Amino acid sequence: MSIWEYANPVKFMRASGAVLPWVAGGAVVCCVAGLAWGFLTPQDYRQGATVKIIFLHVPAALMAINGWLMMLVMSLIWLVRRHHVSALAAKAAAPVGAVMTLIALITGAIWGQPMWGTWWEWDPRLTSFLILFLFYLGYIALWAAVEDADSAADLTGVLCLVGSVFALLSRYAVNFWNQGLHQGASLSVAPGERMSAVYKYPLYLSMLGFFLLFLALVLLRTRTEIRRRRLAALLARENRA
Amino acid sequence: MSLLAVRDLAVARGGLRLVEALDFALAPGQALVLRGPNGLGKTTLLRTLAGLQRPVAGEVICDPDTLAYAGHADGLKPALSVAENLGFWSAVFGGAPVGPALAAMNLTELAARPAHMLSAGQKRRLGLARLAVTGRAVWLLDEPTVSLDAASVGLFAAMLRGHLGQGGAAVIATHIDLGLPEARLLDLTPYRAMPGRQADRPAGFNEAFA
Amino acid sequence: MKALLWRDLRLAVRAGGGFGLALAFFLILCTLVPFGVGPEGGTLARIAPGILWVGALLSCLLSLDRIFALDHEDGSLDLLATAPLPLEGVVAIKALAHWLVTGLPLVIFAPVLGLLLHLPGPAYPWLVLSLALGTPALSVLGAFGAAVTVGLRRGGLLLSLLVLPLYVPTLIFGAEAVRRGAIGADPGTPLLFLAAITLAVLALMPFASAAALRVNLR
Amino acid sequence: MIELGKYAGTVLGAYGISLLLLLGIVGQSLRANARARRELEEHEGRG
Repeated sequence: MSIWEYANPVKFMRASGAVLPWVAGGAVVCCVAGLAWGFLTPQDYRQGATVKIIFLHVPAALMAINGWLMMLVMSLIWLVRRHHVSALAAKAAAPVGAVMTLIALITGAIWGQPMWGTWWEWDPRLTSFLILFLFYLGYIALWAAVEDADSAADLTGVLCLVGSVFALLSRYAVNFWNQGLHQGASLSVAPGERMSAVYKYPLYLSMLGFFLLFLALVLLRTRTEIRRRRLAALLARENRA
Repeated sequence: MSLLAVRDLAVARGGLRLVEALDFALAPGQALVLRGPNGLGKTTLLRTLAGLQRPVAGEVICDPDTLAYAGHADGLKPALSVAENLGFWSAVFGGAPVGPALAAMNLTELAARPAHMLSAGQKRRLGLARLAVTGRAVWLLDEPTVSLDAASVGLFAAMLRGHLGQGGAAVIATHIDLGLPEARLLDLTPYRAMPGRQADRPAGFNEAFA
Repeated sequence: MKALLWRDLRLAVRAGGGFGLALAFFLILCTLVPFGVGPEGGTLARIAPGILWVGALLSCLLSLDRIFALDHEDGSLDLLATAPLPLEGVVAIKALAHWLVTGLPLVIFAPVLGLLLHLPGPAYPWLVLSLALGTPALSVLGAFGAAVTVGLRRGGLLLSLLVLPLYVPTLIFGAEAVRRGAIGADPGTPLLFLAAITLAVLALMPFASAAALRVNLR
Repeated sequence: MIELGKYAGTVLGAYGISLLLLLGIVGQSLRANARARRELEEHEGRG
């Protein structure tokens, strides 16, 4: 049996229905545990208590990018193999990704306020995320604007491909435009570890939690979209008959 | 040798099949008149034949460079004159002279008039004259006689007959009698798609989830 | 192809609309800015490169929806899609016509507005050069947005939302080149990036636009 | 109560807004799904 079997709406509904409670439960447990653990970590000698924001900021930022990547993969699958569920999964991922981007932006701004002395700094990373947020908005708006589902899936698929290229391009352009204040990637496997274990493990846990949360939300929203499409299809068929 | 043939064709609009299991072939000199109630899929079928949308199943066998499509809209630019409008399409399709086409639809006197000053019937005549400058063999016509008076319908029928006489062919969706006794009639009603039937490849979201 | 270009240019000239409108908008925008930030020459000189670029970008945006909308309404687009022209070529020609009607006048007119905004002397050649290199990309990207939104009611607003994020890299490199020119630094690097973006966009975007157009013609 | 020092407002604000947003998207997803399920079941129940 090939993995594409799950692209069939009925099979997807059955499989996702079985998996969803476990993913959702895991998400709740890991998120609560990770964030609570993070909240209880000691203060950093330099950043004080603001270091606790990292347990929100970094996982949200990861999921923001992850969300767009997932949309890209799903759009490609739709454009190449025409599996309807993958188009709907791309649609379902967009609002979740947008919220994650928003969380990353807001926590970044709140974190930056005491560190940099200003609420918003046109730092390359924050700016890139703002641009990513705009791309999310455009994508969601296009889905909402096109009435015919097939056209909407195709157009948003093309937009997602083009948007991915330009989101990446903007990232480099923004880097060129302003070298930032933002600290480098906080998680580095390179020697000379920058982050002590006190912060590392809760961060891993909340990253896992955010990932599971993202997955659960996307599964749930894909199921919603499938149900909506099915209702629309039944109505369309009745109108015909 | 046929100019246009379709085999086991199914077409869809809005993700639902309208017409299926359609088979026909058009030889040079033949005209096919499509009949059927509104909403059955005549326009969709013509657009599929023209290559504007893909068939859901089956195939359209023809050289796409032999097709000329004329839909509900005439593709006229109000700011350009009659001759300029026609001259543009002639240039796009390879430069056939516009004079004979204007004469055929009785537009020669209007040649210098801007298209926004034409009546609906005159616009339609200009839209139909475009077919003559395309130099294409198969005309796909969607309600070509809308807003034409009896005399203009006669002009159009004469132009069409001339086209068929030169080895052309035409597929026409129309409800009126064009005065073309040689044209074959094809009623699409029996080919209407059955909604309940499970398709091996869904036409779109509406079929995939029904 | 040539016939299509000529027709579009002729329509733009006869129907008025696009031709002067973008320029007028550009002028108004550059007039409004000093009202907003104050008449102090130093401030204006410092922000002039950015204002000129943003102004050119917004003026370009103004007429984007007309690239395909009119042809879609009157059925020309259906006929062009069945004509012996590749749809990618149609898109490219229409973007070119948009550039000739909108982008090119902006390039020529921008130095005059630079005077209004106290743009420093050494920046003028770079202003013209960067706009000349960058505005074609704006037209081609705009044509993509127009192709995606062509069949939609209220497409205009959505068009801006889709296209403006795509303009970010072009704007950054274009304005940076002028800014560097203004302070006497070497604008070579941003100009090269700008040219690279424009060339890549010219080569690739017509395919995406044609794909979107085909979907909308179904 | 754990010590947050002078950044208490900052940290609590960040956590508060983020949790609010997360709960918002979760709630919206659940509501939308329940509604879609209800409407579909009503429709299929009717025939």
